[in-house]
Amino acid sequence: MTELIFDHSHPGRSNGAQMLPPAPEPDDLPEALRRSERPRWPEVSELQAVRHYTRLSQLNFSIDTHVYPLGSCTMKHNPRACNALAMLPGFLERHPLAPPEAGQGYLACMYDLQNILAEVTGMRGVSLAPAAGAQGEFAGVSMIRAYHDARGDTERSEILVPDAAHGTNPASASMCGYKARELPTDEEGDVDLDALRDAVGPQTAGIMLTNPSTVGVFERNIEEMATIVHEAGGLLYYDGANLNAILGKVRPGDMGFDVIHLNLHKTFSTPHGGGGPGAGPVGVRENLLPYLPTPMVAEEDGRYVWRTEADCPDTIGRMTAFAGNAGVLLRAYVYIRMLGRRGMERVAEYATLNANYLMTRLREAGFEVAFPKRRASHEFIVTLKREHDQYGISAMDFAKRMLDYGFHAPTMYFPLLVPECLLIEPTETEAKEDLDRLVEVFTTIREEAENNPELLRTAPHTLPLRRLDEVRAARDLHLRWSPEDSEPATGTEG
Amino acid sequence: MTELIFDHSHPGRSNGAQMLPPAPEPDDLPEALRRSERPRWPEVSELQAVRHYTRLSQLNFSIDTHVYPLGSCTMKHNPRACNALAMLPGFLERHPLAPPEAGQGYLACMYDLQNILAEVTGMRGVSLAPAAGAQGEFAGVSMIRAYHDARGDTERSEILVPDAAHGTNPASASMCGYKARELPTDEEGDVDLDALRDAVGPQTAGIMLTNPSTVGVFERNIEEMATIVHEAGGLLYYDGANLNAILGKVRPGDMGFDVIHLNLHKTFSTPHGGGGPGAGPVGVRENLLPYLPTPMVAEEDGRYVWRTEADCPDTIGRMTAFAGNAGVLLRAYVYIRMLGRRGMERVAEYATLNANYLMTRLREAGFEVAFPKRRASHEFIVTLKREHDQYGISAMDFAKRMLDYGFHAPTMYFPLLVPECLLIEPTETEAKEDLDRLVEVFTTIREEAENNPELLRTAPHTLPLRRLDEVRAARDLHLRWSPEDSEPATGTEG
Amino acid sequence: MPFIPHTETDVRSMLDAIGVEDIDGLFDEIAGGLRAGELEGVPEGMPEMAVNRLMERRAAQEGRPLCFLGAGAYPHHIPQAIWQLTTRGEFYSAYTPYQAEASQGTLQVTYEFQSMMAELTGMEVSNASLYDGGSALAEAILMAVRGNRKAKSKRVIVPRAVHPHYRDATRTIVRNQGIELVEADFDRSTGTTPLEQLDAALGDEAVAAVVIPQPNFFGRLEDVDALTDRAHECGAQVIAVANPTALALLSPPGQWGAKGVDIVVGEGQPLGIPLSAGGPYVGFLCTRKNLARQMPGRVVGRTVDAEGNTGYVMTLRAREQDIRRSKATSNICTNQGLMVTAATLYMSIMGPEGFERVARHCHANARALRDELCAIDGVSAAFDGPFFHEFVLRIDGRPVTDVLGDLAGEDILGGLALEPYYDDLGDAMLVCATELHGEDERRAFAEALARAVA
Amino acid sequence: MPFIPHTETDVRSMLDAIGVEDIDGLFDEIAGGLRAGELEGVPEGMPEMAVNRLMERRAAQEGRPLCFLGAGAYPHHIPQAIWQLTTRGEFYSAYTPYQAEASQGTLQVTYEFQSMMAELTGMEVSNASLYDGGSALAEAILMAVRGNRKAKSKRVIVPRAVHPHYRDATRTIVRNQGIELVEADFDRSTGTTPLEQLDAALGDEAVAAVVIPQPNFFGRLEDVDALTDRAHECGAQVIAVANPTALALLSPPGQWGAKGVDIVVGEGQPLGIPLSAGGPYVGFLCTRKNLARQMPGRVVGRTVDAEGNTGYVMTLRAREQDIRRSKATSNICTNQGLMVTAATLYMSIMGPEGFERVARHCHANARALRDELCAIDGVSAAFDGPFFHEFVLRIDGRPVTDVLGDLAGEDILGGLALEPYYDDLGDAMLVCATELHGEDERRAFAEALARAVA
Ligand SMILES: Cc1ncc(COP(=O)(O)O)c(C=O)c1O
Ligand SMILES: Cc1ncc(COP(=O)(O)O)c(C=O)c1O
Repeated sequence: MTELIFDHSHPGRSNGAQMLPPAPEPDDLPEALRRSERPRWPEVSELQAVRHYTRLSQLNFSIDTHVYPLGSCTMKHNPRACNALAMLPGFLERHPLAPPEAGQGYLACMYDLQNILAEVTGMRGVSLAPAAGAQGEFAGVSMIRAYHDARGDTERSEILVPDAAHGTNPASASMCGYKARELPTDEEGDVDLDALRDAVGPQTAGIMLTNPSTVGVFERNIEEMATIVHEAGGLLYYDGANLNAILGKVRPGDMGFDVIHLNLHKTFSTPHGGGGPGAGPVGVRENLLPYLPTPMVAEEDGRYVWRTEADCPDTIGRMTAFAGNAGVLLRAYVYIRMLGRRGMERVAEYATLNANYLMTRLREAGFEVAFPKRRASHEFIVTLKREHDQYGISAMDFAKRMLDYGFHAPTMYFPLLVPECLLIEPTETEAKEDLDRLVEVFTTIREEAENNPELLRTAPHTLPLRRLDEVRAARDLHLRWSPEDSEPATGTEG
Repeated sequence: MTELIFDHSHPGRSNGAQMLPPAPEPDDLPEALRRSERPRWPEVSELQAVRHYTRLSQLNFSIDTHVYPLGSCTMKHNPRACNALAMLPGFLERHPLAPPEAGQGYLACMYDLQNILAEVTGMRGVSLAPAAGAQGEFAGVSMIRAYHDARGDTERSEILVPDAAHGTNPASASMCGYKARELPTDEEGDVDLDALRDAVGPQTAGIMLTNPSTVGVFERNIEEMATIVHEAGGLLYYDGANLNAILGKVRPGDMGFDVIHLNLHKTFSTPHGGGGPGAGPVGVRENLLPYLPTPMVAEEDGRYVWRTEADCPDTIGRMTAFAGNAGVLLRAYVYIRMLGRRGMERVAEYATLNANYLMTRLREAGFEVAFPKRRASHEFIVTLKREHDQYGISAMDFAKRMLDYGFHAPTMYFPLLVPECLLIEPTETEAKEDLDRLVEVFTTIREEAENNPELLRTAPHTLPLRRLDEVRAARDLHLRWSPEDSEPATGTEG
Repeated sequence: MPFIPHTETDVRSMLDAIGVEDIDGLFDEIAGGLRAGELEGVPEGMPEMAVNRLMERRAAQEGRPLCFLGAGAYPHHIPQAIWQLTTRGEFYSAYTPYQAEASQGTLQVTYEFQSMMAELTGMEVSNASLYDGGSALAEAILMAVRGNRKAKSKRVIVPRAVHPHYRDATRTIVRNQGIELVEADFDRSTGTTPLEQLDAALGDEAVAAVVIPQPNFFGRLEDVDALTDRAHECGAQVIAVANPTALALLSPPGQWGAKGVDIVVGEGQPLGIPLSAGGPYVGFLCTRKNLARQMPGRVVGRTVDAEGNTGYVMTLRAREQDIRRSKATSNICTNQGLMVTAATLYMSIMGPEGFERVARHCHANARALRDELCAIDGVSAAFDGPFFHEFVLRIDGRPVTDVLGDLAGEDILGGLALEPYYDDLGDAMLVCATELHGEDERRAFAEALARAVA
Repeated sequence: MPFIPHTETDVRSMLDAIGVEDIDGLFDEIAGGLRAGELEGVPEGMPEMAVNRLMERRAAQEGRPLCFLGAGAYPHHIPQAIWQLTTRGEFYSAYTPYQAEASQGTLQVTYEFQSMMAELTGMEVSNASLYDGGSALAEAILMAVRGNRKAKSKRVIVPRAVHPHYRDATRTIVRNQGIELVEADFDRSTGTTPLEQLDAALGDEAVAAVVIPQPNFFGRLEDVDALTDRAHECGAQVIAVANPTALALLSPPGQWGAKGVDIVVGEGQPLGIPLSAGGPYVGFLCTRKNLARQMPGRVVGRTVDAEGNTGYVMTLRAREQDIRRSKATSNICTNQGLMVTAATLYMSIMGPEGFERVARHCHANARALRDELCAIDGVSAAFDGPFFHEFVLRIDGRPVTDVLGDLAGEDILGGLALEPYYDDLGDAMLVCATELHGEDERRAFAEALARAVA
């Protein structure tokens, strides 16, 4: 059990090296507007802070320390050069409102990045503004709406979404004022085409698809689906979260998509940072160009300039105050320049190889995969329904036990349509021997499930904490420290 | 048990981002001089290397993660600013042979540092050349020799060294061609004055002293000792390893020392790095100025220039190929500029406060300190002789058990003259509450020694490894990996 | 092969296990016609060494100008410890803490962040971050409209003195949900939002929420107590948009007016995050405990493990998109985790007193700078009254953009021209000073400005 | 108080526990007359922010010239991962692994370093580092004299083609132990050490050791097999001084001549360590297993714990100063641990093939550069024969120092003037190229040099 930084705090302790000389009282500020008490932030020395956060960091599983096959999240190696080069002082100190003349270097990178992303996705234009995948989706659906609106086609009220879609898809549709209508998945993992035909109509604004889909297979009817939706007057949205599986192999634009977003923190290996920041650039076909979110970078007479609302009267507007997660974009750019054209295809090739190999080995080991007749994309689903029924253990129990063996668990219970499922994405940066180890661990845990299911139900056992009580956390809300928490005498339950 | 990086190696695996394009065969190099086989270095991916070394790092205790009261080593906080600012590209890319005109910034720092170190030690001149404490000692004793030689006083053959001295002292004396003659310590921790009087004579080249001494007390007779040695024609050498205790309070120059070295990796908080790099600048009085090791920095007409052998014909010469551990010197400089004049004195004050408080508390808790009538300097000695005799545990057992409680152990069995000793140096950067915890741990471990001494003898218990067999390591020498070690089938003992 | 560990032997044995001839065989479910050709627009890969050089060159093009630009992104001193720790692999390369037991580092840092932000804003709870200050305002508005069932209104008052980019982002984000954003004008002489303007905007209709900036976009301090109370009287929720550094000196929104505000949002960039061309930054959102279930985004809560030890987990998950899907409080998923780590370290390392000193220096330097610049002939302050660390200047005789151009020529970013944002304000510029702008920096600016306006 | 955590309450209660009035009371054993006054020569302390600024300014003064200086310190590409990992607190702020169980990180890294260095040099064992290449040569000489009991000699042959600074440092370090350093001259047309010169230096007396550089200071390759064999014939031990990058292409010293050398030392800086004005670098020393007990410095060995698990400890400690005191093999204690970590990471991350490519590029670029520069009128190569990545040029008509001055004016460090080191060599300069010096860099140099000699 680790102490909070507040537990190291003592009144009057300070960090002298950060203490500026005393400054005059701000006595020109009206008394009524002034703060009377300092925030009760921790008062600690630099060493205490360094030690506390260094030790805290060690409590995390991370790509840098563990195999992390978290499906849908593409937890691949984050090359250290990306971090170092995005943090060069020239970039870090650039003010977002600095005029282009003050420095062209950053804009040059962004301009290149827009073009490269357009090329690998087969789209006409790209905006780097959205701060993450969900914001990319929002921007994309907003553009669909703007497109229909501009044509006076204002009765469209629905966005179609496969039942297996990521939660951000329906949530983004809602935020754009659309109703999300679900489409069933057929037993081979494709979207049910008949259901799609039934669902489309004049109310259809568009469809959001992930391809390869969130069940880990390539949507084979994609061209037909595109025709159906387009014929109904709807547009196709591509959720790029799974682009890693087909990077450089198949371009969303060539599949018929009108608008896409990419997750640079997946496919382009920018760090996940314990939950962001990400970056969710959007790309569009010709017909949606006017609506791209601002700002963007353009080239004019050999110089790079910003394009803002003033230049793009039909834009859906800004997504954040400035130009998106610039530092993340720079990291992706560095990654792309190291990989290059051929390196991108290799990403898809080896991500797919790893997933199919692992799927094959796990099947051989007797695990049930959700879509056994299909190739895996860069990920695949194992269902533990049988183990659940036979041994009374859940996918969660299995996942927690994996932690004991030094593997981060796969994504659990997503997509919802497969019972007791684990969505497994090894990524291209893991070595074969580690996949082999993973198979061994799966096998061992299943033996444990058979012989001693309690071991799984009470896992993890080797980490600093045992299974955490999530129900209690939500029932008995403690969302912040308060001073009583640090007083040894009183309340363990403050 | 952690695998070696070699165990992750597979033939033909490579780290593509570091792979330059193929270059022509070096066919101009005579065949006989060319290498026929590549070194069997590991062939791993960047991720494998990052993961391996990240995980390895986590196996270390360090100041950033643990209280580290390792006596004589001054394991205090290494401010992160020192690291960051010494690694600014302008400094990192400076070539050691770049002419002064190419950049004055680095030289300016070194010039300042020379002067500041001279001021805090009370010496006339300082050279930053020695790479660590031991090299500083060597340089110092070499200067003593050069001084005597220059006066034609060539019969002096001995350097006096207290029996409690650090091993580097006699070893450095030997390297300078002197015999090291030991002086006993009296029961209050001072050097035995009568023995000193007996020992000095025409054969005495000088004396090496650490003050406060390695037994953790201030040598009270220092002025008298200086007189005795000086009257015999010898010079006084100050081992600055313990300067932390008196920084800004007492200056070696004022105590009568002729030549000193400092350990910047102790007193000036440059990192210990798992065993270096350090820096061991030397300072001298007027009479030894001509012998200082090269290079040094001088100011001429407002510009900084190097002084090398050409300018200093009597120098003892270079200590290393270039100008010492420049990056370490920069870190010390940053530290000094943050601390400033008053901050330096505070170092001594709070280091001494912490040591005396901890000593008091441990005595109250029933531990025996080696010199109970004395003030502690920045460190002090606990002897576990009683516990050894009563419970059959050793200082080593006690130390290993401390690791289980998350404290790095104090220095064990040094100085040798105190049986079953622990030399404890908390440093000024540890907080009172951590010293209090340390007292609790000491008390708990003594209870364990009483009730269950086996627990100590077999400690540590909570670390990834149990007690390591040092005898076997020395007997059965394995100083390097060889390919058989990584083949699963064969020899666990290659 | 950059970042791919496979040897030829590996590939061969993996393909054999799968039972395909070659890697291409793994793509056999994809219709041939869909397969992409050569990606001609993507350059060839380069070794890290060459990319280093490219990026070094591009970064060098940015130079390192003396920056008096603020307007929502502020140059501050960032203690060196912060990013050395934040970029540790265990923070940097972990993801959202779905497996709580294997993510206590991230979870506890986030819990500490929530605690410190709640303390700073004077609110009961905080979420775990939003993308940035601008999108956080939009989320706060959606939350207020959702939460304020009583008002049955979708009208929200947003003063013109709120950052224009925040208003843009908000428009983008709330536009399709039937929310009406009503402007409240500012006073031309004070640069603040007077009660009368709020009243004018409120009108007679019901209002869901009122936004109050502090300091406002012009750097000026609003009369937050009066505005808050008036909004509450009208049944509106109050959303504060606050600069965290300013809150070291200014009354926390939780204490504005009689009851305190309902939601506080803002940009966390000043808390140890570099300017970095506009991001990644970190939006924060704090609120009352009873509104916690309306919050967008992640929240971390304290709980216990099977043995009763304290630990941390993501909680109130039922609000979120992965569970509630189209009914979620927001679509946000990935947020700004690493920036939360940096900000938490900043707050810990500065401490309450160190932070207050920073704020005082910002304020003192800004006052001094305004006086020094206004001592130049032809330069005057546009607004009267107290400000935090930004102020608006007018320049006689030369267009602001020309003056800024001249300054840029001397490697000084002198401020932001306001005309593009407020065409009715006339020619003016917004200038900022922080703790970085001591005497030397201010003198350099004043001398260059004197030359530029001469 | 920078870096001191004590509150006033802490201090009070600590003083009470000790039983003194104030902190000054703790210094009461020190005679009053010894107490220092105000340290006037030490500047006042500054907050980190101000020190940042000072150091940024000083670093900026260094500029970032295009560097063709080598001469013992070489600009190379350093993969970004290396220092991001090396400066992790757990490596950076630990000390010598005295408590092995709590230091397996450092110990295992060191063991890996020893293994890789032994592989690179073709020797059986390596130590855990010495200060740098120069002092390592001195230690090797002391070790050879100690180890070569047969020879009963303290004469050591050191060719003049060994780095002059290494020879200086060696002189400093061995001077007081009765060791005689005998020079062997180089051939004026080839720049190498011919057998005849070795023979001349050997003379008829016994010799303890012969030093052989590869490449030598002039970048030239020595005939190492012949030199090694001749030295062995005379009963001398052979000490190689080798550049690690060159060893990617060149025969490892363990294979020189019939029996291989006895000791290899050198400078590890090219293995991922920045130039950094000359340090910290890392000296390496490899030898035969039967000489291991003669080695100076730390050594790490493999062992097992109480349960039979593999682990690592410092071993052969009885050689060292803390145990053997005045009889130790060396006085070295703190060595260059963190640089060992960096070098180990470099070797792991480059891998054998990546490293070989680096060496090939160094060599190819150096050849190309020599040809390009020698195509300039008045510029010629001083020596014939193969070289690795350095070569010596002569310039007609202008003193080398003037030419170098002109180049420096164009932000190019063109090389090292040799006259100060070899007054009998005449006016010449030593130039280096590495993998960093591709066409663009070489062209810039050639153009500037053409201007300078014109
Ligand atoms: C399939 C899919 N779509 C969308 C998203 C949302 O992306 P983000 O988390 O960047 O908002 C995710 C990521 O978690 C995803 O897996
Ligand atoms: C008292 C004393 N003298 C000298 C030294 C030697 O210093 P270094 O390890 O830097 O060579 C030490 C350090 O270990 C020491 O404690």
